[in-house]
Amino acid sequence: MAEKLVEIKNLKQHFNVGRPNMVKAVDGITFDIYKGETLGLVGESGCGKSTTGRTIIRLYDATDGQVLFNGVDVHGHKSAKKLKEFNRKMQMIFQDPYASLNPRMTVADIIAEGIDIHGLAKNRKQRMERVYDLLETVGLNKEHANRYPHEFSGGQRQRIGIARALAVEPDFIIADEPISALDVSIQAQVVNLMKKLQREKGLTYLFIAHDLSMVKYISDRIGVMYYGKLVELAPAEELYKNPLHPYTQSLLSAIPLPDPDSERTRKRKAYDPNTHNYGENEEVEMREISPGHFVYCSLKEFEQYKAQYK
Amino acid sequence: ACSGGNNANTDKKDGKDGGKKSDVPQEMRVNINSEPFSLHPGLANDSTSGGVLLQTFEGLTRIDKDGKPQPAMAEDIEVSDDLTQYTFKLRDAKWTNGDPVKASDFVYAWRWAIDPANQSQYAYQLYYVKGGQAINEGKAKPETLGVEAKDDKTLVVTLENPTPYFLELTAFYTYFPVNEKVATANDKWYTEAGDDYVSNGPFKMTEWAHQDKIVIEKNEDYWDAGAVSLTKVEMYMINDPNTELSMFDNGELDWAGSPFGTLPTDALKQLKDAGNLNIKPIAGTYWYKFQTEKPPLNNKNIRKALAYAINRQAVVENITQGGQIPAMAIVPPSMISENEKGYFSDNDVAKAKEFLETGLKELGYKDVKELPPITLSYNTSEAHQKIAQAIQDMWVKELGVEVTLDNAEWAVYIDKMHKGDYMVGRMGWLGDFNDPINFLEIYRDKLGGNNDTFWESAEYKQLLIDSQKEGDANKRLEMLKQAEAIFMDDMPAAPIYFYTNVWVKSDKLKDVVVSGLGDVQLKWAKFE
Amino acid sequence: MVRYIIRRLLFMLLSLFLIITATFFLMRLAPGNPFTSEKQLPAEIEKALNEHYGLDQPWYIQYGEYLGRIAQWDFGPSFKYKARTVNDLIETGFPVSLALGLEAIFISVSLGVLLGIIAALRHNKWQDYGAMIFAVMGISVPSFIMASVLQYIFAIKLQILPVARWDSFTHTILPALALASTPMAFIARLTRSSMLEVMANDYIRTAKAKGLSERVITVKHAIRNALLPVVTYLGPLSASVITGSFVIEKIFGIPGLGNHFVTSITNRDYTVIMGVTVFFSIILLMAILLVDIAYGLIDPRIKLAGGKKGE
Amino acid sequence: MQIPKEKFQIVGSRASEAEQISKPSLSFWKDVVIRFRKNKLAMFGIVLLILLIFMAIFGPYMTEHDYRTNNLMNTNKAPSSEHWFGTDDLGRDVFARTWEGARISLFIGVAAALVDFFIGVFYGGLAGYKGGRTDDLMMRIADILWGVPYLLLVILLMVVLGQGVGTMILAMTITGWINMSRIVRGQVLSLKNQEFVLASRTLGADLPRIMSKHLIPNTMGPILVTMTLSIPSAIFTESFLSYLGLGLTPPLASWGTMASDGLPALKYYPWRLFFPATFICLTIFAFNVIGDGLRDALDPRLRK
Amino acid sequence: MTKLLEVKNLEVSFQTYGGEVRAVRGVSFDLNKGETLAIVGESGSGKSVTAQTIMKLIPMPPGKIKGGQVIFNGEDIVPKKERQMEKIRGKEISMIFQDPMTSLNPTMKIGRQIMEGLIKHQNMSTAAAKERAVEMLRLVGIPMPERRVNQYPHEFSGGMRQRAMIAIALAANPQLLIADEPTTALDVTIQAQILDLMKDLQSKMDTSIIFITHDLGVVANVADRVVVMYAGQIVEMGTVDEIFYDPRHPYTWGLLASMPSLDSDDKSDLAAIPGTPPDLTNPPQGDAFAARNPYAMAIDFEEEPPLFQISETHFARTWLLHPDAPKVEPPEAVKKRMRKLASAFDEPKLVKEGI
Ligand SMILES: Nc1ncnc2c1ncn2[C@@H]1O[C@H](COP(=O)(O)OP(=O)(O)OP(=O)(O)O)[C@@H](O)[C@H]1O
Ligand SMILES: Nc1ncnc2c1ncn2[C@@H]1O[C@H](COP(=O)(O)OP(=O)(O)OP(=O)(O)O)[C@@H](O)[C@H]1O
Ligand SMILES: [Mg+2]
Ligand SMILES: [Mg+2]
Repeated sequence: MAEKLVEIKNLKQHFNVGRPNMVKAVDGITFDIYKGETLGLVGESGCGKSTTGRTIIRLYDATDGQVLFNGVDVHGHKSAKKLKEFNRKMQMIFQDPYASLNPRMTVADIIAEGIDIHGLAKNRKQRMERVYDLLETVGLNKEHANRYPHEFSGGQRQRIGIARALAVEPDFIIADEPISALDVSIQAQVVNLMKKLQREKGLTYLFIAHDLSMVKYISDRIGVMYYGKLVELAPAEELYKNPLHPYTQSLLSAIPLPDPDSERTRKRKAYDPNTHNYGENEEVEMREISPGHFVYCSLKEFEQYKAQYK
Repeated sequence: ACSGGNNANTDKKDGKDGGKKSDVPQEMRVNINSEPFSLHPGLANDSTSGGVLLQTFEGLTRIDKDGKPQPAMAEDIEVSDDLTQYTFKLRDAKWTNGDPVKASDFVYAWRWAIDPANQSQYAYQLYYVKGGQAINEGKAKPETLGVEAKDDKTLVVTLENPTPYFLELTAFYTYFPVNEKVATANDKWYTEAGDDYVSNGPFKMTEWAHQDKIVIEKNEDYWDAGAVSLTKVEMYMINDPNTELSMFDNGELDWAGSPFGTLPTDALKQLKDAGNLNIKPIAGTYWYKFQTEKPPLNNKNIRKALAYAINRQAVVENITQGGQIPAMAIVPPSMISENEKGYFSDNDVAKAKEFLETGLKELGYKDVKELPPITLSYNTSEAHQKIAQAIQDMWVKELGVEVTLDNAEWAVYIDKMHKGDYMVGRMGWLGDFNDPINFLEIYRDKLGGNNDTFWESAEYKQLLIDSQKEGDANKRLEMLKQAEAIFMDDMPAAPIYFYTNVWVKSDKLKDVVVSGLGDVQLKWAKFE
Repeated sequence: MVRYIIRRLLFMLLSLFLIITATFFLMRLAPGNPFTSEKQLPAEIEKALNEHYGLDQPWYIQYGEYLGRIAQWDFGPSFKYKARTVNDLIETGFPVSLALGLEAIFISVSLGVLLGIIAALRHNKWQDYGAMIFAVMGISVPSFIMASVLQYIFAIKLQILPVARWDSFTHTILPALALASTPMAFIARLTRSSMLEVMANDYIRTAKAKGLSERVITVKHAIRNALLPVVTYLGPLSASVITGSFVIEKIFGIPGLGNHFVTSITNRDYTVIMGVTVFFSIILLMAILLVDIAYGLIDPRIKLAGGKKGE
Repeated sequence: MQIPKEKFQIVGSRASEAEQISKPSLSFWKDVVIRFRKNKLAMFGIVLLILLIFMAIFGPYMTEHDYRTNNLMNTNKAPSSEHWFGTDDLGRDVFARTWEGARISLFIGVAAALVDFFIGVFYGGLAGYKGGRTDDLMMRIADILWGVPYLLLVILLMVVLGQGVGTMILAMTITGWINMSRIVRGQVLSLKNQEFVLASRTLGADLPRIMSKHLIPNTMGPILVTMTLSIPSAIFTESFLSYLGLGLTPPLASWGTMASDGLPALKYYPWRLFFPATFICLTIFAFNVIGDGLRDALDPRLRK
Repeated sequence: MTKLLEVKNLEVSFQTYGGEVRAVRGVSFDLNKGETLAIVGESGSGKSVTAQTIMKLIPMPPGKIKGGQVIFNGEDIVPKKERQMEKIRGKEISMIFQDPMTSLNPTMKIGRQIMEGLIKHQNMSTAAAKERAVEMLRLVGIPMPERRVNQYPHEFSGGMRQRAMIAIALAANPQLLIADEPTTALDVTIQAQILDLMKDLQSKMDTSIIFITHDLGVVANVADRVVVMYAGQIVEMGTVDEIFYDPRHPYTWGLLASMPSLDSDDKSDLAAIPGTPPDLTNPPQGDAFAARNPYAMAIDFEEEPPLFQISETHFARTWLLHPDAPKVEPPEAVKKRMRKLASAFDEPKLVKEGI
């Protein structure tokens, strides 16, 4: 595969360290993201997907571990200039289209914020031209520039959020459930737009969601998280065809399909984390079952999965 | 010295009266504004405490209805020829706990008060007694004070100088006796009502609810108990003149206003018009002090211009409204009767302008506009503020000087005055005893004391010192008048008015004695 | 819970210490001293007085001694009221202020909550406007004017209540009303807006969907949740109300504690200033702590160990 | 129903039209204004306030009497055609004084509210944004300021700076800002984790920018409401301080000083209390209903 | 089959600052006993308003029922007073709300919240009600219900809270259960559990259910019949098979086409519905969907389409079913699933009156 853009090494993010209500939101995950690909990240609510994304982009300081971006440790950055540089390269799209746009700013100002911060426009005119360009890129038009977020529908807002991220011409975008809050009919608009942009600008995505069907559609590879840990990582097709980890299997079996016939016959698999029954000294880690297909398992399970693997 | 006979007569008469009107409840309610700071005669230093102590204690003398000192605890008083030694013969009187009042109780009380260790703030009242000041300044032992109990009933007092008004002083609370036995046994005897709160006056304190009220009841053991009609007096502590008057109007008080409490100024006009207001001049002067070292007030003509330009009549009629008397002199007319007219005429704008012209010339100013602005200071209080505003207006209007007002919170104000950090500042003086010296003394020394004006005159000072040694009352008075004339010519302070006490009282209440010094006595009071 | 309270108490001690320190120095910086009077004291007496009260010592000794005494809950003697200790002053004044304060709190809370609820339930109807205009009036009239006006109407004109003093129950009515008027208005408004907010909540709709009547919904579901902000406001309020109000106590001649907050300062009665400040701060901090605990009781979501919700 | 055939020609979607926003553009504040205008009580408050301000500006010129000239021969006169609001105890015209006082009271109120605003927003914003220990510490400091006797602070201020309007405003704000900072802090605490703030952070925005562009504009609602309420509280505090004699230097008058001067005269010369007190109440009333109106107009729940 | 509920020509509006929002514009449908009717449609299409109107729970003001009838058990609910409604709510009709996080009173124990309705409607004693509450919690699969009844909502996870909501709704054994997006806030595994649970309970108690969602997968899972709403109107209605295998309305097509299929590897663009839903303050002239409809005809921009009947149970509101309209091919993704259903008429029939 292509070269690595982001390497996440044993990343940990614990909240409220040292207090009784400590949460290990992300507990030692390791994976790479290649240039130009879309990596999907799925898992149930609260398993640490958002935290992972936010820690990668330095909204949180990692408790432990490394994030290498283009080979440079993001969390090691010290100088403000370097940080700013990094902020240009990596961007984020948020989940809630209503909360992610400042209600008191015009769309133009929202989109141009990155341009202003990084001084990407020489004058007002150039700035507005950039804004109009971006609006067009995401399928909106000039007239929308001077309006306020509350005048837009969810899908339109999400596109404005994308335009904002694109304004600084990033290489890598973390999309944290960009479509979960949208209507079915609007979801497709946003997903199509993201794919189009990837094609045109060679973007790399980390796509976070809990809806497997959409993730499978957009992603090249998918990682499955469970309670702060990455439990399976595989190419999209592969994961769907050959889910190995019992949690992945359970997740896949739970997705209702828009097809009454198949729904009538569907059997759901429950996941019980106790089935693993890991021994005390058992080393549980990501192991490669087939090329590019990793599962979090003990050695014993590894053998088992291998046998299972068709 | 007076004999006790007269008194015996009066009390018999009063006793009869009391007996006749026994169906009228003899219970009085009065407001004393605030918690007395202390009900220890030696520690008290405010009129509220004094107002209570005068009813519960009795000194060697007591000021009678006519304002003259009469023997009280003393039955008989002898004065030596050089006027410096007084021998008091005590009558048979009892403390409220039954102990006899002994000469040694006076000795004890005076020595206690003069002893700096006891921090009596009014100890200086005892400086007239030989050695008083030295003891109080820590230079001698309290035992050396010029007071001696020859026996249980004989008290001999030696004075520093002849003091013509000494018998008035002995009616003052700092000179009251204290029951030695009780006080030595319990040094907190004076803090609560109770068995240990032992007094010797017409009333005894039966309840002291701090911050709320004090109840005094007739002392049946009082030597002159027959003269006392009131059986009980409740003294409330409500620090709001309006509330006080409202309670009086509602029949919840029998007396409102001075000297116990205060009447709201805004009510005075109505009360006067309705004929309910009682007004009694008292020995006190309200004046504006000049800081005589601050230009332009270092010029006496400027000072006089300011003093002459004040329309005092307008102030007392429209602002203070309590029947105060415009003051064109320092010493109240009760001490120097000519002072009712004073040294100049009120509101003499023409003269004032002349003085101003002279003053400006002397200071080298061409026009009044060049005169540095004058700051008029006063401590925060409605009345002071009004007067200051009125006088500011007069000075601006009549003289064209620029005047700014400056009010300050009391403690800050006093601090500024004593430091000389002011230009014109309001002050007042209420006489401690009935003698002009009490007023003139203030300005004797440039520093220290209560001068504040930084004014000093050698001549003035000498006159005062000489007057101390002058045995002839008339000559002495002349010397004091001379001194006052010097003062008025230099005008380090501009008198505004002489104080009065104003009050309303229940129609049935009779014979409450308010002295010219503003003290009040309920001994003879009664309801009819 | 216990650990939480202990932690809070320790925090309180620290705060108290800082308040004491700040007050101590501020008070010494203010011009004048307890013995300032029109008739200037002889220097010797002033010296003796200073010596007696330890004012001649260097400030750090005074400060240290003072801290030591406070630690033993001994505030020392009053400078002005001879032979009365600050502890005395507080002991006699506080019960009165407390009684008056509790009465006022009772009036303001019960009336305020009632008005607020009525206004919220009849949102945008005349009851709402009426209650809110009434409340705004309560806020608009300063308490010293309110006190005088009440006194004028009920005691002087109508003669149905005593003018002043602190004696029987009838004496307490006017001051309690005067004291209660502003907080009552605040509480009414607070209750109204928080009721409106609560009534718009999904769980009220749930309750309606259960077929509960409006009365039951109001009483069982809305009020409790709506009272949370009121409880927060109640902390500082009750602290200042039960430690007395200068204006009300002055106008009605009530022997409470509030008087000392002002007069001690104008008198420069150092020990009283410190005493009432410490006392007030303790009450205030305690009230805030109590409110936080009460909050935890009313709102089960709040775990005292973990700080406040949603933050 | 007969429909011509050509109407059944497929013309396809008009997607661009579907993106059109038909409503006129409404900024947040325009929306607030519109909704505010519909609140009758609040509009009444505005009208009242404008009237009061108008009178504060022009009132003193409407009569030939000025606010400071004494006339000791004409004290405590009831309202008449000569003196519309009567005269006070120094014979000054209460009408002139009332509007002169309005200037000062309103000025003190507004100035104090502004100072509160700046300090409170800065302090509260910082505490809320920094969070954690910084926040704890900053809030404890505010608590302590709360505990130190206010009067003592005021007296010291008066001594150090002398009396005057400036000192007065300072005195109002010593503790006045605490409330504002608490409110701002609370808002910032919940806003700072909002996604639009996070978005700005990922774009590399620094603290001043986040504060000024994101946090403060979105706290403006509660801030405004608090400000409308802190104006009356400043007018109050001023009158309380006047009551204690720590207020303005006469003959300058504020409603507060006039009311406390007039209070003892309630029974005898009621107009001396009535006019200033009424206008205090009206002002506070106006600000309160305006505050309420703003609160409603700003309420996100009532907006779509 | 007996009709439990009949909604006829329902019109509901909200008076807002921006003008009158016509949230529901002439909606008619019916519901049989024991049946599950799913209502789908995009956000703001009036699903919740319709559902809440059935219980008269819309806030009035600003809401107002401008016309139509809601006949429940033969009685029209619209003119009923609040007092009368109290007897129906929570007893005959229950409702589960979308957001389990906010729909439970945070300061009241779960047990009490279940008991309230029981005590009110079934005159149960506190003890009996409590017992029943425990039972209900057990029924909806909450472990250790004896302990859980005494807990507060915040001590429950999202899924458990939603179950508690269901327990509240079902405690009264209602004839009609309205579930307004009961699983939208939950993740798929929990959603699946909840759906199973509801179906299970329905079979036990023979409840009728109105299930609101915009997730077609969920619809396929639970529904017997489906109503598709758009801009306050019903645009298509039919049995679940008819909607999924023989949809007729272009909006339904759009919905079905915009979902990627899990089974296919097709990575070409999704068939998104362009644009955004119309503003209900002034609904567009003609077909509200026209502007976003790739198959829109000229008439769509002028005349509101009438209702056509495709089978006994299948209705659609689109000009495409007009005899004069050209035959169009649905999008690829829909075409793939299309089947010829036996029940369909040969020709769509024009329905004069609304159903
Ligand atoms: N700032 C924080 N402080 C404390 N705990 C946090 C914080 N942020 C997240 N958590 C906890 O960390 C865990 C993981 O949260 P996260 O938001 O990453 O989950 P998620 O997978 O994104 O869930 P969702 O699908 O609901 O968005 C949760 O238990 C959450 O409660
Ligand atoms: N209280 C209200 N005031 C004003 N308008 C309202 C109110 N409630 C609903 N509406 C409007 O009515 C329309 C229909 O809303 P409804 O809640 O029924 O949509 P929905 O189909 O349930 O959407 P969702 O899937 O988002 O829940 C929307 O345009 C909405 O804005
Ligand atoms: Mg998330
Ligand atoms: Mg809905």
